[in-house]
Amino acid sequence: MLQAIWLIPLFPFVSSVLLMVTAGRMPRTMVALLGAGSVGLSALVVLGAGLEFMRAPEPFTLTLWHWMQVDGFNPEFAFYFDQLTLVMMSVITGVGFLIHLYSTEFMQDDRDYSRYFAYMNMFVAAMLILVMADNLLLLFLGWEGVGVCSYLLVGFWYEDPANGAASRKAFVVTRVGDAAMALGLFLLFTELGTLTIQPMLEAANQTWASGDTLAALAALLLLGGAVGKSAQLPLHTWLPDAMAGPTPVSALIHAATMVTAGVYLIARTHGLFLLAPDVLLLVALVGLITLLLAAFTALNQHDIKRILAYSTISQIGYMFLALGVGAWSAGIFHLMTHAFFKALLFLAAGAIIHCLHHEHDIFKMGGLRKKLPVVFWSFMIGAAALAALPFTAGFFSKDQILLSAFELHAPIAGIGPWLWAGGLLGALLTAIYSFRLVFIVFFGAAQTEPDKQPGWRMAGPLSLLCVLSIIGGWFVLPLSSVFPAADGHHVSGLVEGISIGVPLLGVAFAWLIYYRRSLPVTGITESDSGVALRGYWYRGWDFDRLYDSLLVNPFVAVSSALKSEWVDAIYHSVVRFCQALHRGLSQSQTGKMRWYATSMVFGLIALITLLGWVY
Amino acid sequence: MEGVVIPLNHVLIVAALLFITGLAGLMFRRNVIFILMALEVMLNSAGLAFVAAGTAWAEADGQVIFMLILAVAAAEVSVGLGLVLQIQRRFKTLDMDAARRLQG
Amino acid sequence: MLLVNLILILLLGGALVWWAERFGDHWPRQLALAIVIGDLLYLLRGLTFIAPEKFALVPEAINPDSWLLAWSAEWIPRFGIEFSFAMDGLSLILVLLTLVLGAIAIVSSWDEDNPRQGFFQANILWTLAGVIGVFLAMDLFLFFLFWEVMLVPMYLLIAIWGHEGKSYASMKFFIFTQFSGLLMLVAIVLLAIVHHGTTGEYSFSYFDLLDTPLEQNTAHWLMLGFFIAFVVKLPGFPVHTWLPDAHTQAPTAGSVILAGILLKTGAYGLLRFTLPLFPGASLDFAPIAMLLGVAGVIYGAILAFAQSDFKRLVAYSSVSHMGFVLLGIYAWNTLALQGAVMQMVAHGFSTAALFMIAGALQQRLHTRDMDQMGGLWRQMPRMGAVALFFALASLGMPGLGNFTAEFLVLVGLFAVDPWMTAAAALGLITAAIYSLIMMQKAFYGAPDEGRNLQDFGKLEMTAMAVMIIALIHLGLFPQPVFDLVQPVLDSMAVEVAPISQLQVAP
Amino acid sequence: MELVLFYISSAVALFATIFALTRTNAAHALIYLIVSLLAVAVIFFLLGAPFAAALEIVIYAGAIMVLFVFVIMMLNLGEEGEERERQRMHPAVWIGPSLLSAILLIEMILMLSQLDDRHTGALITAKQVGLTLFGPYVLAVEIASMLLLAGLVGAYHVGRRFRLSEPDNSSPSSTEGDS
Repeated sequence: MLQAIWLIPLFPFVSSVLLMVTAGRMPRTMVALLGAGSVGLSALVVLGAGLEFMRAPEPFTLTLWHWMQVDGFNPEFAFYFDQLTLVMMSVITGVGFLIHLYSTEFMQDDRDYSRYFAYMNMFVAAMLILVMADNLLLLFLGWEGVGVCSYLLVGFWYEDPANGAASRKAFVVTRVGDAAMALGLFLLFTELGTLTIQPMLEAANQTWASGDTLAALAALLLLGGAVGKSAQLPLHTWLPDAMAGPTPVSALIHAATMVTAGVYLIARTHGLFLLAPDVLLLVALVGLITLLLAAFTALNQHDIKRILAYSTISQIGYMFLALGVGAWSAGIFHLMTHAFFKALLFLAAGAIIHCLHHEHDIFKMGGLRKKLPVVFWSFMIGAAALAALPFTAGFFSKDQILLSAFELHAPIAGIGPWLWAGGLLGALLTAIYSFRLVFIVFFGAAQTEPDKQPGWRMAGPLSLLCVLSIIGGWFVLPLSSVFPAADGHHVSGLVEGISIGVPLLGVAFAWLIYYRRSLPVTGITESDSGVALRGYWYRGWDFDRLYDSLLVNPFVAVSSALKSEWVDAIYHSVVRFCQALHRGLSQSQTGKMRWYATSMVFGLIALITLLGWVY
Repeated sequence: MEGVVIPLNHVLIVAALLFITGLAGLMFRRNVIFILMALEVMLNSAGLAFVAAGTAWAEADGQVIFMLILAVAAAEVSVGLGLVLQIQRRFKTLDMDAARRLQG
Repeated sequence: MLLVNLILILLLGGALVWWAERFGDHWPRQLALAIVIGDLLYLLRGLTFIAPEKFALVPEAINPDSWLLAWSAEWIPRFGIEFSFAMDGLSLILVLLTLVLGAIAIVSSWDEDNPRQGFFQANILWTLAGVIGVFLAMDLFLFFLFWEVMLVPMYLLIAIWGHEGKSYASMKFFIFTQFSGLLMLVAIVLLAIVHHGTTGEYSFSYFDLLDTPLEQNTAHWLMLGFFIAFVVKLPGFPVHTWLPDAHTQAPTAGSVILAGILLKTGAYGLLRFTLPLFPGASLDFAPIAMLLGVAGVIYGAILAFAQSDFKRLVAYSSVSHMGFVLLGIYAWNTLALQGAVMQMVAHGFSTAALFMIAGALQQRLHTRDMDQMGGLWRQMPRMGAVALFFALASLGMPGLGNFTAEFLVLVGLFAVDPWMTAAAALGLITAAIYSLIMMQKAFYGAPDEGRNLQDFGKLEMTAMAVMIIALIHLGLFPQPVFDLVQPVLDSMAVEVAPISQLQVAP
Repeated sequence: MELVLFYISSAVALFATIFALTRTNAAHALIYLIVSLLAVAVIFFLLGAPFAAALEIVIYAGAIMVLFVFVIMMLNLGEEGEERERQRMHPAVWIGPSLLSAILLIEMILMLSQLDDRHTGALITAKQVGLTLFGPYVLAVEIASMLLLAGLVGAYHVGRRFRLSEPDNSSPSSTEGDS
């Protein structure tokens, strides 16, 4: 079974190609079968391979063919399989299959049914290649592949130009990170002579001492790629807009899998980041700041999907924080639990949107607790896990992260508690905004009547994800051999207690503010500065405006200024000079014989004068 | 005719004067007939220079060239006068400036 | 003899096609397609007779047997001018590209009703003949001859069958290439004279001229003569301005050939002549050339974004992509050079396809203005999907040929100049911007329901499929191309430093 | 004696020429031109070239000028033509060319003044001329004859009335030449 892991990305890839080639001529049931079935098959192969692998957990490489071989640059088309890969593949194919299944119902009425599944399958294939890649070039192939699929799926409903703009933004912003990452690859190859990840990390260990400038630069460039893909500061602005795509897309790509690719990249190359402690701290800080900024923003959104998008940014911030403080396993653990509960939340949100005539505004929902019970309970569980209420999946992973952060002492002594405190504030906000959502959408007076109920293909995945969101925390990830061992936590019970208590406090706040409406907050929120601040947060701290005026507008201005081809002006001036000369000379051609004679005399005089001069 | 001493320079200066006169006429007359006359004068002055030089060196070549010039002049005049007639016919004038199709 | 026949078939075929015009419009194009494909098959058949180990042989100047194929005959012995042709891996790849794209170009104009079909197709065939001559000629005089030969039919293609601004565009194209070609002619003649001065014999043979000892100053000037000619054709910034006009105004087949093949002659010339003939001078010049390359990459991309004319956008994207070729050539190491060759091939396919799409759009909509398009995906999903594929190829999607090329160029360049690489990497971002805006403007958005448009037909899809498969192959299995080109790079008189020996600037 | 005669005839030639070229009446001008040619013939004689002098009178003053006379007669220039010529003769027209010519003259004289002193006067007889002409110059004679033939044909051709180019002016029958 292990030798057959190449089948895993192949199934969705072949299915995707088939769907593309048939171009919508296939019957819908067939499309659904192919689209969801191929991912299901992959999931089965992952299951089989995983079971076999866990019996004798020895990482191995499967080389398919030599990709290129030029002067020492010989990346292979090869897959690397270890525990980390296994975890990632399980998440991708498992959650991916559930979301595909859900999509077969969600997208039922769409006219481009088969195009949707073609893109989705292609995405799964690319994502699998990303996590299975044995070298960074192949990883980059998957990396760009998922980027393209994300672009295609965000802009899936292409007839609305706004969707096109959102998808372009998503692609271009991540592309900025990708360019940095590409530079990182160049640097790594030039310095270390290989891009195959494991030998490269070994070479890095031997070549560079801890804190080496080049190592830091390489790590920084990779981080650039990671923040782009994972929507962290400063390249996070694309994710909220990316919600323009169909909701299952948001669940799969923009919550569960693709956006966590950055986390995976850093975890995969952690050996490099360990050589650059400063960059590692930067990772933690980026994560912390992002999670706080995004949480504040999420608190003020109206669009249910945007709230979830900001919450995703925020949760990935936690993962970065985990990576930054060296809690690698915790980061991946959170990645997995987040994939469960965020996919659940998105799918539940999708179900609401599906049943509510594509309504996105939470203030036009309300009272859905009774109307859509399955969705309500799914959402409830998802929100609980997101808020990290005790014994949900999110609780365990987030708790590990916060405790690891608390214990961080290097490279700046005493920084750990600050990181912990920041994370805790984030947790509080997370609890508030997630239950704000729950209370506004599902409680209170009904605003819009649902016109249908989710069918089994939607309810089934929801229920399964509910289960995973609850029990996911009890999974023990077999990552100890991949990452450097972390010591057990030695924090006091007080710290532990606060970590547990804060989310509950947040839920309580949310209950008081949004359900009972008994907390007198309107005085603050409706004051002038309150309104201004909320507007500011609502616009995502005005990052879009900043980038517009800093990058987008200058680029457009430069390009339209250059459009007239100033370079051509040089050539045109040569042309004009020749034309002027031509006009002057042709005007001398008066056609008057006498003038010709006279000019001959002029010439004669000149000639004789010249001769006289010379002799 | 030994002993006749006309300095060559003087003859050549006369030739130059005639030539210049013809040239000036060529430049300022607009009537085709006068232009042709000016041309004749210029050719003639060239012939004068040749003949003078020939006698100064006691060679017959000068006069031979003069004869050739005569031939050229004759041919030129016959064609030129034909053109004069054509110009008169086409433009109803002998003004050379009227015939300016060569204009660029 | 195969090499000569290759050219003769096209030249005579052109005449035949012209003559066939009298039997009706469909005759010339079928005949032309048959001739090009026949030429291709003839070449492939000829290749089977070459011993396989020869493909790995390093071609040496003195030994014609070390080349894949070589042929020569006297022409003007007084000046040492010969009909001398030879083929190595590099020429082979480019000739194959020429013939494949030539066939595609003929297909691309299949449904256009151009007046004077026969002469039209004849010009295409003649251009191809000239280009193949350029790729095969090993005598500098002969090379120059073909350099000019390919120019004239191309000029006619633009000037007769072009669009609204054809006379301006064709004249501009002609003057730019002609003028720069004259500089090259001067350089060639001077080089021969210098060679005569040292050896006492006139020769225009590439192999003889290779080891002409040159004073540094002379070498610089002569190198510039060649460089300008080639960089105009490439086209490099800032002598690229003929290209947007020529591409935009040319008929579809003309654009396909121009972008797909003709531009490659510039890069080929740099690789074949400028570097080996003047290694020292070229090395001195490399920083400037690389700067021009980076400028081309970024400038082309920015201007591509600004365009609203579909063809113009693609044309500027060519400027951007060929900047990578210039960078790769002057970065001067195996990786970058391999990348440059790969870029030549990959860009040939991707841009040719985009021009074909542009032509198809123009034929259906009678406009190239993207502001008047939009929503075409709904009406022409096949064309949209194909356009999407090539837009992605053009923005450097990994797994496709263009990415392989750009990545290698940049890896090679990074070892030489990291800052330049960083600047060129901006091209990756800007490429995404213009490619996606092109898709958005033309194919996405709300469809205009009133339009009734014909999607790509079988023939066009076949041509597209050829290019799609080629690009995927180049992206995933590029090794055959590398293997073919590697001996050529080994043979070049330039010291191609392996990457490991290069010092990285801190 | 001959010297004085030379200067007198030179002066006559010069002034006759100037008059010839400044007349308004073509016929008068022609007479002056003939005078000028005769004076030049005298100079030839004085230089010792009697054969040239004879040719000058016979061919130039005789034949060529007769051509002019014929043409002037054919053109039938009237009074208004003369009036027009007079109007064209104002200083603005001739000062420029005259100045230019003067400059050229000065340059020529300057150049002539650098020649070494040499005198004319060797007598060249018609026999000598004939021997030279049909000796070394026989090819030139042939060419000259070709030229004359070409002139003949050319004059005939040019002098014809063209029917096509001037349809309103010429009757279909009158296509024969005038000269």
